Amino acid sequence: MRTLRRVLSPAGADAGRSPWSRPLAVVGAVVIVLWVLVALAAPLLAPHDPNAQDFARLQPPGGDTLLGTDGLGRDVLSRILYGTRITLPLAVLLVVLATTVGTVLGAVAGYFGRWADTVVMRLADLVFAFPGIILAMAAAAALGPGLRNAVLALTVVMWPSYARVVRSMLLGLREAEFVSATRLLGASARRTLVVDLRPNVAGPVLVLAALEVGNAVLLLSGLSFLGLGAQPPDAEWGAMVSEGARNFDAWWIGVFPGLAILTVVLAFNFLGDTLRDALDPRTARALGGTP
Amino acid sequence: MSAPVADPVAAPADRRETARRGAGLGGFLLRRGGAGILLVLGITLVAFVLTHVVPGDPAAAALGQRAIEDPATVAAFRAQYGLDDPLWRQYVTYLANLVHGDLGISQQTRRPVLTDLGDYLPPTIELALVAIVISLVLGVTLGTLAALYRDRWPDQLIRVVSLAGVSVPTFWLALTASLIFSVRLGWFSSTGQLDPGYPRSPEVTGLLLVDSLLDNDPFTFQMALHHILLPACVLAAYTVGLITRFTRASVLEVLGNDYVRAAHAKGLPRRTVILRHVLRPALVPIITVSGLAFGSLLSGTVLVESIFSWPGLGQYAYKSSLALDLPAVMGVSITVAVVYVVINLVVDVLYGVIDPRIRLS
Amino acid sequence: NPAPKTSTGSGTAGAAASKPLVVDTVFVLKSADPARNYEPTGNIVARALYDTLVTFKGADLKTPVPSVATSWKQSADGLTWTFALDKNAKFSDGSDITADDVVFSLDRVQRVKGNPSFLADGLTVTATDPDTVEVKTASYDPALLGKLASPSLGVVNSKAAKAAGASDAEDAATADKAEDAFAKASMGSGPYVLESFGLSTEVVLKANPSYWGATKPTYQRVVIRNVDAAQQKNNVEKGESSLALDLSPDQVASVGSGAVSSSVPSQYTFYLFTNANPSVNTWTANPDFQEAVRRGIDYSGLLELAGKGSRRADGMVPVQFAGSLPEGQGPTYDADAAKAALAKSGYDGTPIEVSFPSDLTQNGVSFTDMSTRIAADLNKIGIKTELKGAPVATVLELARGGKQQVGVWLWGPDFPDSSNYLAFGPGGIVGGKRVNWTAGSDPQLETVMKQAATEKDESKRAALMEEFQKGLNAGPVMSLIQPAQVFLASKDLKNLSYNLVWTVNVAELG
Amino acid sequence: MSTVPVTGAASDTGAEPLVRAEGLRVVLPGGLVPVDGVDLVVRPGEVVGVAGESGSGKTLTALSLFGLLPHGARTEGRLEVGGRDVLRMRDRELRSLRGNELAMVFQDPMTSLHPMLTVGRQVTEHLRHHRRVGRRAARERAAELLRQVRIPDPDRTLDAYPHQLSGGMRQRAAIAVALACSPRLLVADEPTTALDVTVQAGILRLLDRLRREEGVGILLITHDLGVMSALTDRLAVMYAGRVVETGPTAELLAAPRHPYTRGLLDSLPSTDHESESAAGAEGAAHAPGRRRSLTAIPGSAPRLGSVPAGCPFHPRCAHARPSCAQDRPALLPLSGTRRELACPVDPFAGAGPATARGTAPPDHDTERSRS
Amino acid sequence: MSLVTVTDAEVVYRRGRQLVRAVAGASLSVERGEVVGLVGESGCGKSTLAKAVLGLVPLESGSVEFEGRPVQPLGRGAREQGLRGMQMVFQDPYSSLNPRRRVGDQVADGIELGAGRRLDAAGRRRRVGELLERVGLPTDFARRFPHEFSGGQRQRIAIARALAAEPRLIVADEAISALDVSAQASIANLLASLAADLDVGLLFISHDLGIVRQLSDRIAVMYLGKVVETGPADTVWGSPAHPYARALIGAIPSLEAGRLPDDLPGDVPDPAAPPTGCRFHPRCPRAFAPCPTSEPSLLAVEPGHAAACHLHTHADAPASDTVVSAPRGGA
Ligand SMILES: Nc1ncnc2c1ncn2[C@@H]1O[C@H](COP(=O)(O)OP(=O)(O)OP(=O)(O)O)[C@@H](O)[C@H]1O
Ligand SMILES: Nc1ncnc2c1ncn2[C@@H]1O[C@H](COP(=O)(O)OP(=O)(O)OP(=O)(O)O)[C@@H](O)[C@H]1O
Ligand SMILES: [Mg+2]
Ligand SMILES: [Mg+2]
Ligand code: NI
Repeated sequence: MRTLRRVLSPAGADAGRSPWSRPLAVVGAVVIVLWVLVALAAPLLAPHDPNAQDFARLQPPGGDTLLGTDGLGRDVLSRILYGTRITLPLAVLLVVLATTVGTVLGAVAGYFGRWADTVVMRLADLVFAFPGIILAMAAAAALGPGLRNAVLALTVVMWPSYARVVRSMLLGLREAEFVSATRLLGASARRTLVVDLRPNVAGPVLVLAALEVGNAVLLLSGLSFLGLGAQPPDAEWGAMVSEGARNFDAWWIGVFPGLAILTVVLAFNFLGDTLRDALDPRTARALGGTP
Repeated sequence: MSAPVADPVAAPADRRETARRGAGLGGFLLRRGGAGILLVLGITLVAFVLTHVVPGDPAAAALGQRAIEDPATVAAFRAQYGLDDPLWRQYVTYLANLVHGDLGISQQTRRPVLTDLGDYLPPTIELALVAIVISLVLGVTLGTLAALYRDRWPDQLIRVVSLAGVSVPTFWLALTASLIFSVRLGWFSSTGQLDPGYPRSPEVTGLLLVDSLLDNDPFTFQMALHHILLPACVLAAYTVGLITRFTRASVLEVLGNDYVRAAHAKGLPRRTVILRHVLRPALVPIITVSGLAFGSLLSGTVLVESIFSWPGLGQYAYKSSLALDLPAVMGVSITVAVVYVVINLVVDVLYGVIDPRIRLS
Repeated sequence: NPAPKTSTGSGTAGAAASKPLVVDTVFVLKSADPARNYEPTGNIVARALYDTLVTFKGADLKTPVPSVATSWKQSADGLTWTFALDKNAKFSDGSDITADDVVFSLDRVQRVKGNPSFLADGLTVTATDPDTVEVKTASYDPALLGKLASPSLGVVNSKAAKAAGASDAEDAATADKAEDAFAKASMGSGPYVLESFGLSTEVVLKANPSYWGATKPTYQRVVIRNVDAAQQKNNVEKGESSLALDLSPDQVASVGSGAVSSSVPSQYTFYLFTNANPSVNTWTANPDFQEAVRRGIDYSGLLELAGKGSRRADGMVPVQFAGSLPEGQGPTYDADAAKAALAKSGYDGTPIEVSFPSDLTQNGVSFTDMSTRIAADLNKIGIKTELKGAPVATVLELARGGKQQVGVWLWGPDFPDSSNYLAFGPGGIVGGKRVNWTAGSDPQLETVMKQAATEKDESKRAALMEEFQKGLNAGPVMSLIQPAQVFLASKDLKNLSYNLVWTVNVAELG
Repeated sequence: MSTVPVTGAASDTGAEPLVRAEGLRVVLPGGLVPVDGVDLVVRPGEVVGVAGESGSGKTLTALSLFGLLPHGARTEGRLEVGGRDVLRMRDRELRSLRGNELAMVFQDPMTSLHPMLTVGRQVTEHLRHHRRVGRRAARERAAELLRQVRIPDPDRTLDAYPHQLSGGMRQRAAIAVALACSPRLLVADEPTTALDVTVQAGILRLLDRLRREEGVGILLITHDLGVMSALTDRLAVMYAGRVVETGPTAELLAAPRHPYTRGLLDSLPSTDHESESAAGAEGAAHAPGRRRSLTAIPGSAPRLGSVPAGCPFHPRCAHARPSCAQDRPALLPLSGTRRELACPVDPFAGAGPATARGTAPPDHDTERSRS
Repeated sequence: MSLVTVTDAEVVYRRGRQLVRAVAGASLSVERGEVVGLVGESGCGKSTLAKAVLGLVPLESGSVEFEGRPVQPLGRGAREQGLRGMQMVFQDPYSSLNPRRRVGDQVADGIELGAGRRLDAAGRRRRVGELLERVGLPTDFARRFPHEFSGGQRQRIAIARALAAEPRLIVADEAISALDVSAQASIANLLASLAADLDVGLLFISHDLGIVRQLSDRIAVMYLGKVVETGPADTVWGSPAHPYARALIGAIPSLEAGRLPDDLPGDVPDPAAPPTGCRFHPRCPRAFAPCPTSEPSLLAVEPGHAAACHLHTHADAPASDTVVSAPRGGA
């Protein structure tokens, strides 16, 4: 937390209020912590085995199964609780992968410019212009279906946004006078990038990445909803919604996992939005004030 | 799937840079066209390679369980689609045909892909357009309000609403909305574009809402609206949130400018200042996100269309990619790329309209 | 105030009498051209637009009834059939149906090399006079009449079709350009004519005003529209649609007062196979292991999944066909026996891959659910599984290459005859290619298969088919269940019956 | 707070003041007070200067006249414009005042003109709003205004966008905008800081003409004492949100009494040609060590929020006494002058001019302001 | 041999299809221990010339030599050791320090990279402390981040970093113009005293002629990419030879009350389309026949004082006694 605060505060120090003074950020953080606890303690919390097909099928909520049972007679609540163990780590993994790839490529493009920039940015354009579903589909088919491969596929879809952010940051930083100063002192381009610019980029990228976890959850569960992600019998939330979408009478199968997704993503966005406010110098400057 | 949205704040500067570098409209369009063609080439290549490295067989999906076991039928199929040629030749053939506007024949529908696209694209475009209009109207209004009431309760409320918008899984919203508004309340229809068997208006643009108006047929228009509203609202949830947030940030930033202070110092009414002096420059980043958002709306349709039985590109893309229907997949990819290029062009042109500094001479 | 379009007699404000029949289904539709159509939705459409030589009434598939042909007879060797055409039969444009039209239609199906081409494979069709057609088969085909009843073999107005670019020449596969024309206007003699054809939206039919048949259709207009399965129930309950075809038994567990549901076993058989090739997987090729699987699956649990109206498939042949195994004769669930067999096989706990088409749901039963339940059953007796779902196109390719360790699939009859299912025997297109149950690995069973293929006596043939299935039930192919075809119809819909080939005959509905 | 006659009370013109501020305070949302008790009077045809370092509260003082303070900021004290109390005005009233009787020129013409509206539009929009003149009449007036501020080719400039003009032209256009409704008071916040000296000279001449020919009262804010001496009649020097010294410009600059003012003057390079010409005439080039150093005020200006108690300048003041750290000095009139000083120590009482400064020129500014 | 010699340097930027000759053939030299002031209006190419001296922008033509060796443009790799003797102090004290690194580390960069001294942690700390003290800051500032400092303090830190490289030349581009008046004085003093004490050449760039004149030994006046006059500070101030220099001096508001500065009509033309002949002629009050057509070159008016103006070379130049007399005569 200390480092996070440091990362957030220096440059625009006087602008942003501490994000922790905002109720939304606190709500977000609390919800995230709760979900992480759920993930850790799922075996303790879950009333039943998430994969045991022990109950009568399609039981409405109430009774022994608090949120009802699904089409195979599994306890929806237990599956939602266990679902955290699939969704959260994979979303984090996805963000880590996408951030790493995007940051490296974006840094190269932004700092070296010229053909490196052209190549990376054209690639990014390609991905932006490419229907993500086809990419994911192909990856699912080529690598075999499964969430792990969905993560790889989505990495391909997600890296360009980071690359663009990092690139545009570096485009600005590259021209910054402190870079010229160290270059004049004799720093090589690599040293400049690694020693001088890394801390400048790392903070915002870390924060951005933190906020993107929510988006990653949405993308992953979207793929699973389409049947291109989670494999049975894994209790993945998107896949559960997809099952719920088959039968409106058994609304509980889909509605509750969807709510789980919503709360997780919302929590990340609550937190993220506040962090972004504290971070983004543009917004920060705007916070400076006018009538 | 809502495609991740790039950093729209960074974009305008880039664009300004590109626009400035351009010498005149002709050169600009030429460069854009060139880049667009390159992009489409890249897309076709990627789509081509992807659909080929996938270990499936399009014939397996296109032919029936019995036909697939009939060597003659399979051979005819493979010959028809040139599947036995070496890969590079298939690609070259494809490109050669592409130059003549021939996108090949879909293996699934057995119709020219171009015909398919002509059928499937308009409903999706229509859906996305209605959604983007909803998003812009709501998003810009809410975002501006939030900025003007910064840190007071309307701002907090709008913030929560807009964050909810970007957080809600579209596919779940589609399900829930349909469950509530269509099944339980019966307010909206969630099946297709029109009531069953109702004849479509004569096709002019392919967009029902427009065509029915052109046909001077308000009844059809009303019916089409009744059908499109629910899916469009579901689709718009994400973009409303997105645009609200960007509008707020953008308006706040503009509000911090001296020229806004100057406008107030001139004693202009508050409304005039906001509408004329604040919103116009604030629109530049909003246009960028809207452009990107339109793209993500198009891919969002993959998740929404089937639930609403909407006969659009999303379903077509989904089905063809599952079926490894190469010509269709390529066609969809190219279409999306072209839409992307066109959106970028429109966004650039809009920049020029809004900002005289970028305006092309 | 604008008035709705009235010319078409539709819209929201139509009188009850002129209200169209609206059928909700998830489209599996590729073509309006009967010679190229082979999909369920297309069959509904083609059945209404194109009369065939013979047909079936209602749900019955055992007794062909006259249609364009008033009578037929079989030559002594069983290879030649002669059909006498109905002199009254007329196309919707008023012209007579002649033998040439029939010849053209059947030749065309054979030569355009579309999905249904195999139905006409090996047929030699000749017109002996304007009202008589002779059909020769290369080998004895007990299923011929059933095949001829397939809507794909509907009689097409050859003049109109040729004018639209149709061809029955040898090179029809490339020369025939009429597919689009069929989507614009039908060229048949059926009770309905095509009003509009939307490949992914809706197909609208209107009554053929000059229909030659005895009973005119009740509904003046029929709309068959593409609707997501989940929404179909709501549409029927609200009265927006008259009939829904893709509901699961779960969905109709309770229905609103305006609708009635019915369910019968469908034409489909879910089955599972274990790969018989030891180089693909030593365990799945092991007969003891196969036995363990066979006895380890709790079939009643699968039936519970498939819901009311579904049926245990004791053998591969569906209950509707002569030669299906009588109830209770299939393998039964016995966990102890399964465990014993597994122990005997020496299975070492290596996870076995269970492949299935993840994007497929038939009659409301998803392969994902089905496979998950099977995997759970197998886990219970000690077989470790790894579920491998993938889209059909991908997973089918693996299956056809014989690379799946365990596959969960379904089979629908291509024509209404049990001979269809010989494909599952050793060396058959399924048994051989997918299961790697090669020809020669079970000579006794193969003899039975040969006899069944050529036996002309129906009851003997049925007996042979039963014997064949008993043999199958000892091998690597395991039939699981027949899911239920559920209909949800508005209360006032009458004469609804389920036909395996075309699901419903809209012209019969009243 | 000062209870004695307010700044400029000693001014001998009898005209009704355009602006009168007494004990003006600006309180920011966090409770910080960037402007802490400012007294000001501006009369028609008079140029009053406010000088001070960055962050001393000059801009906020100016903005408070317009009621345009930052979000959440509050104004206290008394503030009258044209005899009416601004602090008690409704938004509508305030807006009818702004741009009409009261106009502002901002520091940076790059940012204070709207980049997306034509110059013509910006000159005419408030004219049309306040005066309800027609489009054509407004345009004619605009062209006339541009001519008045010496913009060549006014007709073309009206249709130009700000980015098509040079910096000097832009500031002239901004002044034209301010003049559109013939305001009686012009507030110019560092109008030349962003401009080159050669361009600055032109703008200063323009302002001077306005005051003389149109009788416009000008509140000129700048940190450049050279600009002050060129243009202003009276001057207030601010430090950390407070006025520390006021008086007629010439007098004040010639013999500054507050240690801060004096330090400020000393830190400026000499621009006085004659006093240096002897040294220059020696003419030996390339003689290292010949350079003169400037005299800087030690330390740096306090940040808002950490303004020292007592006299805010005392930590940097060579003449500070222990009492300076405790008692906040009031702005008191200096007897026998028209000046006020907020320094009880008054170390330069009776002292001569600041170092390197010539003798105070004769008091000819009143003469000029009456011409 | 001069410390740094710029000969006919030309720098061209590309702006779309337009070529902007930001520096259009400028010559300049700086000796060790000498302070050379470079003045001129905004956009005249001062910064560009400074960058050209340091090799931050490539030259189109001409040459720059530092201690006799040609200055290579700064490319991808590390700067050669010999050229690290040139350091720069930038205009904006906010962007010239890395906001995310400790001040001490940034100064240490100068020791390690610039001067090439490999010190252990303690030695480095000591050296950083020395440097900070040298620029008038307490040693313990090393552990803080830049945002904790005022503009003047930051500028001192930047100077300390430059000093750490043990430079022979410091280029200060508007190093004081972003500061408060009182801070300006102290930073200017610091730079000048460092130049004298450490025998470092200082190229001091500013648009404020008053300060430049006070600090510099020599002044170079630039107009639209060219050096139009150079000479000893007081000579240029006292008797400017170029009408532009004269106008520039005349435009400075003096503290003499009530005196309005002289107005120089017109703006600096766009360097992409400079006027023909003498670049100043459209604004020059004394332009005559040859000015619009022929470009004057920088020629000595008297020893050590050169100007690029036809007035000094043409016999038929309109005579004026004001050329060498006090500039304010016309006010
Ligand atoms: N919107 C704001 N929110 C918070 N503090 C502000 C705001 N605007 C100004 N301040 C603070 O108020 C103080 C006075 O600011 P002001 O702009 O009046 O100074 P100034 O004398 O005009 O300085 P400069 O010469 O830099 O323009 C400064 O410390 C500044 O940081
Ligand atoms: N990177 C660049 N690309 C194109 N043109 C440039 C670039 N940098 C500077 N210029 C142009 O070159 C000219 C000289 O710029 P330079 O920054 O050297 O001027 P300057 O004298 O330092 O001005 P200032 O006093 O405003 O800093 C200007 O017209 C400027 O617009
Ligand atoms: Mg200010
Ligand atoms: Mg510069
Ligand atoms: Ni998505």
